[in-house]
Parts: sequence; structure tokens; C-alpha cells
Amino acid sequence: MPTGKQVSVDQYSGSTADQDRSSMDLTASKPVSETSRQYTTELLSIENVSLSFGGVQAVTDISFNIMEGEVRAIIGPNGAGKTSLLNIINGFYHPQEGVINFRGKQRRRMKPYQAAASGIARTFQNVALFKGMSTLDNIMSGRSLKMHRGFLWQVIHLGPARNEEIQHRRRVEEIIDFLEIAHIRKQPVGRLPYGLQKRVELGRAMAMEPELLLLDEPMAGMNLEEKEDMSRFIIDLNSEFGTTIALIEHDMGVVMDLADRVVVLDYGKKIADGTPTEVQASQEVIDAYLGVAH
Amino acid sequence: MFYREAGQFKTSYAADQALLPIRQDRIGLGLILLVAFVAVPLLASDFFIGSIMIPFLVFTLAAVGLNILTGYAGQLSLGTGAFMGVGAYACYKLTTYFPDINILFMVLLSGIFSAAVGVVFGLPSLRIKGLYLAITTLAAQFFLEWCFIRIGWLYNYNDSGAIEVPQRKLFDIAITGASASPTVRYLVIVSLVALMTLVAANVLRGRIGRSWMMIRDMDIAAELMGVRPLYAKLSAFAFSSYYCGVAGALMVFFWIGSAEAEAFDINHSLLVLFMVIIGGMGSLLGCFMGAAFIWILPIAIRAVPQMLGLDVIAATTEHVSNIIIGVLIIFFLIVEPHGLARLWQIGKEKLRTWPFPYSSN
Amino acid sequence: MTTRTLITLAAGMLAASSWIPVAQAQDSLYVPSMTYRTGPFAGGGTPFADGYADYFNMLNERDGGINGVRIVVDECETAYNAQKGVECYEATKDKGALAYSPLSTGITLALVPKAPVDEIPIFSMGYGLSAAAAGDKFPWTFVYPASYWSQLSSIIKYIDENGGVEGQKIGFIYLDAAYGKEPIPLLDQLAETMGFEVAKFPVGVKEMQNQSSQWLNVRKERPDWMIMWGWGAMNPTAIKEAAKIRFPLDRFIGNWWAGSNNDLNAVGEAGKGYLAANFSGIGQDFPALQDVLTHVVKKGMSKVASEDDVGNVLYNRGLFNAVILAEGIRVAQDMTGKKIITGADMRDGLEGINLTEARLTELGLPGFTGEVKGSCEDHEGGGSIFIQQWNGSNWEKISDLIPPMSDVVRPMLEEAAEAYVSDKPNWQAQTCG
Amino acid sequence: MEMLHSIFVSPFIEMGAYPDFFLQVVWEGFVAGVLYSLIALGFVLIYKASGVFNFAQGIMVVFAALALVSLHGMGVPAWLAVILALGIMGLLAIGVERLVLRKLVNQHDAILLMATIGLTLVLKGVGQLLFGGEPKPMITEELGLPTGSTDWEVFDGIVIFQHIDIAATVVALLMVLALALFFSKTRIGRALRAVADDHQAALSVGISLHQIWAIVWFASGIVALVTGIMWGARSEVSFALEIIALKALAVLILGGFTSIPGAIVGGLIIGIGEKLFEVYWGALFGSGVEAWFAYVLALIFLLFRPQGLFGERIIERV
Repeated sequence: MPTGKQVSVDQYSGSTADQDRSSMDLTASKPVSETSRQYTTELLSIENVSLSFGGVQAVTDISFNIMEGEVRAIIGPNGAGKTSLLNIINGFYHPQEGVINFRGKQRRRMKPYQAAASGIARTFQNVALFKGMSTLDNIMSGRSLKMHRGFLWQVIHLGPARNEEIQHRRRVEEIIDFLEIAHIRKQPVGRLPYGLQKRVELGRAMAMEPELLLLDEPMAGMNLEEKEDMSRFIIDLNSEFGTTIALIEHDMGVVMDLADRVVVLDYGKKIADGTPTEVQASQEVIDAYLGVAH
Repeated sequence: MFYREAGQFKTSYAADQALLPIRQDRIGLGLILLVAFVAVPLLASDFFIGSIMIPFLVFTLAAVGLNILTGYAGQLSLGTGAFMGVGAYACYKLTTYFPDINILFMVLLSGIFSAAVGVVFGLPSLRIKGLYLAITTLAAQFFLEWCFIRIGWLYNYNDSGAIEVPQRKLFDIAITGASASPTVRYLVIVSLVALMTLVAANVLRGRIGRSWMMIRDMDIAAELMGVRPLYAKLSAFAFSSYYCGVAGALMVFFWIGSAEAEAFDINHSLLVLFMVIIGGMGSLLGCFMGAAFIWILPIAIRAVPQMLGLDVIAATTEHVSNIIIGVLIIFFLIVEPHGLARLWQIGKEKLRTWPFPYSSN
Repeated sequence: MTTRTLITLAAGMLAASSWIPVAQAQDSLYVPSMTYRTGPFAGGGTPFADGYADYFNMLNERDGGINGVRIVVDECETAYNAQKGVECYEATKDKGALAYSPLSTGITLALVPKAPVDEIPIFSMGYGLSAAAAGDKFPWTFVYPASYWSQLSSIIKYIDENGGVEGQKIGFIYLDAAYGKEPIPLLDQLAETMGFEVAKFPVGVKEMQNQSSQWLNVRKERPDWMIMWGWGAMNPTAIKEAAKIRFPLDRFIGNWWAGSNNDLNAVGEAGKGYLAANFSGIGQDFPALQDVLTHVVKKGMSKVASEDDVGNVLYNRGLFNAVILAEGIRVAQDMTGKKIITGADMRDGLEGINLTEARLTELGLPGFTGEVKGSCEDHEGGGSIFIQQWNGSNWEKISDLIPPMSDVVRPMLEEAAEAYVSDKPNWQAQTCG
Repeated sequence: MEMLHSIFVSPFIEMGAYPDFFLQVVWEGFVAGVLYSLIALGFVLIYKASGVFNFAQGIMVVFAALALVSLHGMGVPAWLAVILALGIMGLLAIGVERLVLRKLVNQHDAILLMATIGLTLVLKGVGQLLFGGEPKPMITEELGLPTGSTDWEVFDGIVIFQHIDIAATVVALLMVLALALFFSKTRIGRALRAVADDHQAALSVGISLHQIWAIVWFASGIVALVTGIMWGARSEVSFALEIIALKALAVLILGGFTSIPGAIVGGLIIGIGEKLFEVYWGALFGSGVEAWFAYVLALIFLLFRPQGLFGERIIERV
């Protein structure tokens, strides 16, 4: 098994060439305890958003916001519109009504790649890795937006194009180290076990160095040990790199431990919003999960 | 035993990202290049060079073009023949307008016309996917074929309706036309193919190639990673058509010597597609293997009864080779959908662990 | 054993077999035969190839070859495909090939420039480049006994003799490919000089069996006569469609590739009255064909499906091709005094060919065709054709030989030859007389 | 100006001036359309049940017709030849299912398409080996199909109806009806629809996919034979027919891959459309536009309605 030279995060952080808004450089440690965290800047806000498909109402009049640096959970029973909401945020669906503000600016109707360019990354409920590519290439693909060398440089693959490739490789290796997946670096992802695939997908999203990371059921189908690993990565990602995270998750234990605030959806409507403890106490949430008739 | 990278440590990412990170592969490639550039021109007969090596290389280049589009960018195309035709006709027009400019330059330039046409016919790919797209490429195939017949300007209003290759020289040696020796034409083609394969390999391992593969594997995820489908798909069409166009120009100018519109018909497109399937989608090595296989197999089948001294009607061997190729295509799809290239890779992995079959991860 | 090893081995074997110089037995005459017994035009290719091979075999069986030297006929399947055709050429040219009959316009065009380099003549009998009739510009190419242009002029002559062409409208339905388009310049020219109108109806190669639009257009245009430059499945379809729109079939003339038994068998009784040009005799009633039957077909050495196929139009066409080549070999042997000749000798032989009626009778083919006399300038020979008519089950010759309008055609041929040569600076022409 | 006139005005004046001719054009287009529909029908049957895009449908048409004609040529009476030809198509269906489909379950669309391209080569080779490559006349009369024609005098002119064309239309209609009955009234037919809806679900209620596949391939083999007979009667049976069959692909795009009404309507639109276009507008483009009209029409259509005439709008999910 050929291995590249291993590089640690510490060794390279802060000294890389890619200086544009590099969130990885933010190593300021943050308090872990939920109650003491205060967030002041609003990163994303959604106001009165509604979405329907040919008469089927997927999301109805939802408003909520995500603060910079927090972990925001979106929960709700199956079919509550959680994934649709993520799809709206990263521009895959276009709501018929409502306003989305990102970093204080109202967002126009945008394409997914524009959302990606503005700093929103995403993982998927059913793993959406590039099956024909290796772990390394999958994570490298997250760097797409940060690579700029033109076609002619690509053709000769020398000089700037090669240097660019190597610089980004260095970044990707940091992520590989962070996620502890160095041993599968060159394996095609299609052959990896599910848990590892999820991890690679997280790595790919991390490689985008997003301001806002959307995680759609990152722990679905995992066993306890894998869930613990994944939780650890999410916490580290949030606290070490300060990445804002919005996640959908069914495992309430995980949600209560990770999230700063929780928004609860049911039948496309928002039924509760607040800290985990507040939400847990809400009668409406309990009814929704226990299936009380509306 | 002999094919093993143990002890070859890489100390930089540059080394790890090299095209051929393993020393044995580099030696192998060196040997192949030595054979291709030295042994074949010195030793092989005119028939072997002119009717086996030249067509093989022309088809390889076309297969590389199609493989970029289908194997790497995931857009199935049945219009390869027509794009090759665009290259050939463009080259023909260019040489009539600028007879003094070097033919090699014209061949490379003609690919650009083909790329432009490719982009136009690639536009539907933004809305249409999969099999539907495959069928719309048929529209390109038939429309362009009709243009080759109907637009007299394309063939200089020749009475014969065909394009004919003028004689051109490089360093005072005839490289096109009937008096150009097969060896000279072969050397031109083999250099171009080697160069263009290297370029393809470079593009494919870089940012642009990755964006094509992202679109291929999961277009939605690719878009959410910031890949613009418009750029990615159209650039794949353009790049792929460029290769097909150059292959078409080479086919007419360095191989057959003249061509009617029928030379670029749907069967030609399918032939290149077979090469890509049998060689392996998403593999450059596969293009070489597939082209060699599909081009050489019928010649070999034709030669068999002769060697055995049997008197078989020429047509019968033709039918038999049809059947064999058809069966092989199905066989490959069933047993190894990734083609010869994948078999080769499996073979290499076996070699790596031999004689200890269980020692690898 | 990996795949690459296999491929390398296979390639190596091939290479080895083709690297060894072919030890050509110097006691025979090698005549390659490019055939297309497969593909969409197989219906025409098969009988042609049979006639070609059977005549040479007959010479071998009856006379022991030509002047005592046996002829080796080597078939190579091209499937009417130019790439395969070129491959066949490359594979056989070093075996001492005397002449090639490529049997496809596409292959002919590819081979014409190669002929002077390899010094092997191309004999494209009544197809390929019309311009090649100008022997001074095309020393290595022959189109005996007539070029497409000569043929067209003869057909127009026939129309003129049967009601006149002036003021008439003549429809031209053709295969939309190089082959079908070739006579158009002459047709336009004749229309101008002889005062008739032309309507053109192209049929795409892929639409050969789907011609209702073309014939609807014919109905719209109402031409007085129709001329067809068709091939393969296009012919029966066209005749059926013509019958459907009630076009009078005795005013519908096909060229010599649109008038075979295969074409009309598919139409049968409905095709009664249809006319076609031809230059090779119909039927088995020639001594030479009887010899073919006795010495080859009845001995089971032929590939024909039944004895009835001997003598049909395309069979006889293939046989005629062989007759001219055989005659060329004889002339070359006489000229050089050698038994075993080369391609260059063969070229001289073909140029010196002189098939008079007397010579044809000697060959056992009295009245089979018009005179074919070659010369340095003239590589198309006589150029005469006759018109045949389908009687519902077979062809009947209904006209005498019609010579072409040489006064119009010849200058045009020379002009075309000049144009072909003009952009080829190193073209090898020859000076005559 | 003149250009616009010849595009937008004069063709319509011409249509009005010779309405009998216009009707004839429409009728010819209709008949061609029926034949396109039949080929497309063969595609749809297979695609619906097995998700295979059968590129070999065209060669199956040739193969079936050649088998029929060659058997008759060997002295087999026409009715028996039909039965035997059907038998051959049945064997082919079973063979394809056993040797190809069964081994390619759950493969990607494109792989299945390419497998049928391989099948095309095999059938081409086998067909020519067994039956010979030369074209053969269709045994129209022996099969009891009508010949001759009827004139309809209308608008001071005539429209000519060939009896064989009328027969083709009737047979096509009967076949569609038979298929409809088969799907709605028989157990196998219902199973087939279930498979078309959801493979997994069908499997879970005990429907044998293998059996269903063999049956649909056989059904489209029957359709192929009928198409071959009809088209063969119009010209002859030869391998050149295969290429025309490609036009059915354009029909499918118009009609959608899974809709039988779509195949029929799409076929008629393309048949009539291309004849009208060739006759009234073809000259503007130098004629021969039929070669690409169908595909370009399909392409333009796709840009506006990617799911076809009768297909359902696809909502992509992440």
C-alpha cells in the first residue's frame, strides 16, 4: 500500500498558501458546555418559506434562523419536510414563497453550485459519494471551487497546475488525518463499508471549508461505536474549526447532546424551536412523535 | 513477485500523484514506447503498419474521445462517427484554403471545429440524461451525415462527392497522399496519439477531469459541491469531440486517403463504442486494448482459415467475426463490465501478491 | 496469463505472419477479388462475385489457365466498406496482384491514388470515377466498357429516339451518395443543350426502403420520364413505389446497377415494363457460359445457389469483369512475351485491349456486349450500352447498342480529369501519342 | 422575404390547391407512421417489463421476416412457415432471457443497452449465416395478404390506397387491441403490469421475473415478425431495413419509453410529419431531410418536454 507522507493538522495549520477565508485557521477554542455559549451573528435566516410540488405541500410557512458557530438540529417524524428544507437552503429546490437571508443579505433564486460557492456544504441522507472515485479523489472533489488553474495548465500538468494540485492535496490529507481514514485513502469508495462512506462524505463536505455545513442524517444506519466516532467528528469540527452546522437526525440522544438549538417540524410546519431541553418539554413535540391525531 | 512496489517510498505528494507511481509500470511504458517508435517502424511489414497499426491508433484516439465523454463524464453518445467526420471535412477545407500551412497543424486545428459542433449537440445534455441523451446524439449523427452529403462546399463540389487527400510534406518527406510510406504516416500518428493520450491523462487527473467524473457519478451531488453542470458537460463534449475530430482527420489524411460521407456512418460510431465497452469505460489504457481487440480480432479471424488451409468463403468469416464480437460484448458486460482494462488491473493485483494470494488487504 | 500477454501474443503472431515475405509461387497469376457478400448491398455483390470467380475457374478447368498459367482468385470481403476495402488492398497487393476491381465507389476513390505508387491497375468496370476514362490523366485506372456519364448520355439518347426529349421533364431519382450524384453535372448540361427539364429526387442511404416521400414528389412534379441511379434495396422499393403511383414503368429507366434479376424478382409481375441499361449479355445462351456450367458449376466448384443463377444480369456482369481482366492478361503476355506478368504489364495489357465482335465470338460470347477497344487516351473503350426490359419474370434486350454522345461527354470527362489532377501537384499522368 | 414566403406561405397554398395530393401525403405518412409505431411498440414492451432498451429490435424485425421467407423458400407452406418463424422468435426470447438478461439483472441502463447492441451483432451474423445476406421478396400473396389498390375520387383528383397498406393498418390495430386485452385480462398480463410498476414488489408477491421477461421478448418478437412482413411487402426483406428501425428511437422519445399509446401517437406524428416536411419543405433544404427530421424533431421536443408526450413529470429527489 503506497502511502503519502503523513502530515498533521498542527504542523500545517496557519501556514498554507490558501489564505482565502480559511476557516481551518480558526483554532480558537470554544467552551463546550451548552449553556455558556452565546452567539451573536445570524448566519442564515429563513422567513415564511413555503414549497409545494404539484399540490403536495412539502414545507409550509417556516421561519427559523441559524447563528454563526452553532450546531442547529432539525428534527421531526418521517415526511416532515426536513430534507426539503435542506434542499431549499442549498438551492436545489426553489420555494414558492418566502425569503432566505444568508450572511445578512437576501438571497436571490440560486442554483446549487451558487449556494456551494457562497459557502454552504452538504452531506446526504443516502450516501451520495462519487462511487467510481477513490476516497482521496472524493475529498479532493470538495476542493473544486478552490481550484482555478485554467485548461491549458491542466493540459501540461506542470508548474502552477501541479503546484495547485499538491497544495490542495495537503489540505485533503489534513482532513483524512482528522477523520482517521488514511488507510482507505486510495480505495474506490464504492467498496467501503457504510460507516466509512458516511465519514468520507463528511470529509468531502469539510474540504469545501464551508461556513455552513448541512448534515442530513449523518448517523443513520450506524452502530453505537460508529455513532460515537461521528459525534466526536462533528463536535471537533464545530469547536475546533468553528464551522456552523445544521443537522437532521433521528437519534434523539445524539441530537440532545450535540445541538445548541433544535427546530422541530411536523407535516411541513414548524411546531417547536428552542434549546434541546425546551423542545423536549413541548407538548406538541411529544404529540407529534407519539402520533396524536391533529 | 516481480510486479511489486515494496521498497518504493514516495516522499512527496508530487511523486504520489505521478501518472505512473510504480516503477515497473514506468519501465513497461518505456518498453512499449521503444517498440512503438523504434521496433515497429524498423521491423514491421508495410501491411502490419498500414493496415493494423495505423487503423488501431486512429481508432484508439477516437475511443479516447468517446471514453472521455462516456466513460469519464457519463454522457452516452452514438454520434462519434459524425464528430470524426466534422474533423475530417474541416481538415479538408482548411488544407484547400491554406495549402501552405503544415498539415499537422491543420489536423490539430480541425479538432476545434469538431469541438464546436460537439458543444452545440451537447447542449441538450443539460436537460436530458441517460438513454434519452444517447438517442439525441443520433440526431447529431444523422444530421451531420446529411450535411456531409448535401453541402457541396464541404467537398469542394467534387464530382465524386468525396474528399481526397492532397500530398503534403514535412521536412521534405511526404507524410500524406499515396506516395507517403506507411512508416512515415505511422510515425506521425503514433507521435500524435502518444502526445494526446498524455494530455488526456493530465486533464483527467486534474480539476477538470474530476469535475467530469463528479457529474458522471452523481450529478446532483456534483452540483452541490460547486460544479457547474453547464461547464462540466459542455467542456466534456468539447474535449471529447476534439479528440474524435482529430481522429477523423487522421483517419482520412493518414490512413484511407479519401472518404465519402458513409465512412462516418452510424456503424462507425458503434464500432468505436464497442472499443470503449470492451476496453473499459473510464480507462485510457482500455481505449488501446479495446481498439486493438476490435480492430485486430476480425483480421485474425480472417487469417485463421487461411493458416489452416481451409477454403472458407470470405463472407462466412465476416459473419463469424460479427457473431464473435457480439458474443464477446455480451460476455464482457456480464463477466466484467469494466472491460479489458479492469481485467488487466486484476491481473496486476494477482501479480503483486503472487505467490502469496492472501497477503494483500 | 494476462490479457495483455494474450494481445501481445496475438499481435506478435499476426506480425510474424505478415512480416515473413510472402513466398509468391511464381507459376500462377494472382487476381484478387474484392467482394461484398455481406451488408446492405449483399444482394448485388454475391452474384457479381460468383460470376467473377466462376469465369476464372472455368479458364483454369477448361484451358489450364491463360496460356498455360493457372489463375489464383483470392476473395476478400469488403462489405462495401471503404476501410475494409483498403485493408484488403494492403493485405494482397504484395502477393503479385495484377489488378483490382474494387466494386464500390468509395473503395475506388481510395485506391485510385495508390495505383500509380504500387503499380497495380484499378479496373472499375462502369463505376467509380467517370473522369478516369481519360487515360492520359489516369494511366492506372480503367472504366471499361463505359463511364457513368457515357451511360447517362446513351439513356437520354434512347429517350430522344423514343418520343424526343425536347420540352420533356425528366425525373432523376438517385442514391444520395457519391455514386448517385456523379451523373448530375452531365444531366444538367444535357438539359440545357437539349432543352429538357430535370427534377431530382435523392434517396438517403438509410431511406432506401422508405421512399414514399420521393414518389409523392414525383407525383407532384409529374415528369415524363424517370431515370434511376439506384443500388441494392433501393431498386425494388423504387419500382414498387412507381407502380403504386401508377407511373408508366416503360418510361422508367434504371442504370446498369438498377436492373438486376435480384432487384426485379422482389417486384415480380408488378415490375413488368420497367427498363434498365445494361452492357453485358443476358442469359446462359453463350458458349462461354455453357462452359462455365459444365466445367465449374456442375462440378460443384461454384458458390452459386442454383444453376439458374448463372446467366442473370449481375452474374454476367461479374463474369464480364473477369473476361476483360483475362483478356488484359493475354494481351500483356503477348506484349511482353512473359508468362508471369506484373501489375505494370497488366496495365499495358488492359490499355491494349481490343474486344471486337470477332474476338468475342472466339471467346464464346458472341453479341455479349459492344466493342471494347482501349488506348492510351481512352480508358472507357466503346461506351455502348443497350436497354433491357423486365417481362414479369426475366429481362429481355429491347434495343440495339446505343453509343454515347461522345462529342458532349468526352470534353466533360477530360475537364473533370483535369480538375481532379489540378490540385495534386505530383500526379503521375502519361503523355499519349 | 422570399425565404419566409416559401417557408410559411407557399407550402400551405400548395396544400390547399391540391387537396387530393395533400390527403395522399397524409395517408402515406400515416402508413409509414403505423410501421414506425409497430417497431416502437416492440421497444416499449421490453422496456416496460425489463427496463432494457432493446437496440436489437430493428434486427429482430429483419431476422423474423428473413426466417419466414427463407423457410418458405425451403418449401415449407406459408402457414407453417409463420408458425415456425414464431417458434424461432420464441426460442430467441428464451435464449436472450437465459443467456443475457438473467446475468445482467440490476445492471445500469447503459450496460443493458450495450448488451443489446452486442445482440444485434450476433443476430446480424447468425441471420446472414443461416439465411444469406441477399435481399428476398416477401411472400405477400402466399400469406393471403391483399395486393392491388383502390382509388378514392375526391376534390377533382384521386387518392390511391394500396390494399397492403390498409391491411397493415388493420393488423397493427388488431395487434394493439390483442395486447391491450392480454395485459388487462390475463394473469400473465397483470403480472407483467405489476413488474412494470415495481420489480421488487412484483418479486415479493411471487411473480417470476424470468418468465415475464421471456414472454415480453417473445411478444416483441411477434410484433417484429408482423412489422417485417408488412415492411417487406412494401419493398423487400433485407438487412437494410435495420437502419429504418432506428427511427423508432425518435418515436420513443416523443411517446415516452413506457407508454404504448405514446408509441402509437409518436409513430404517427413522426410518420406524417416527415412526409409532409419532405414533400412541402424538403426542397428548401435540398431534399433528403427525412434522414434526420425524426431525430431533430425528437431532440427539439425533448428540450421542452423531457418526459415525452405521455410520460410523467420526473421530480428529482436527493
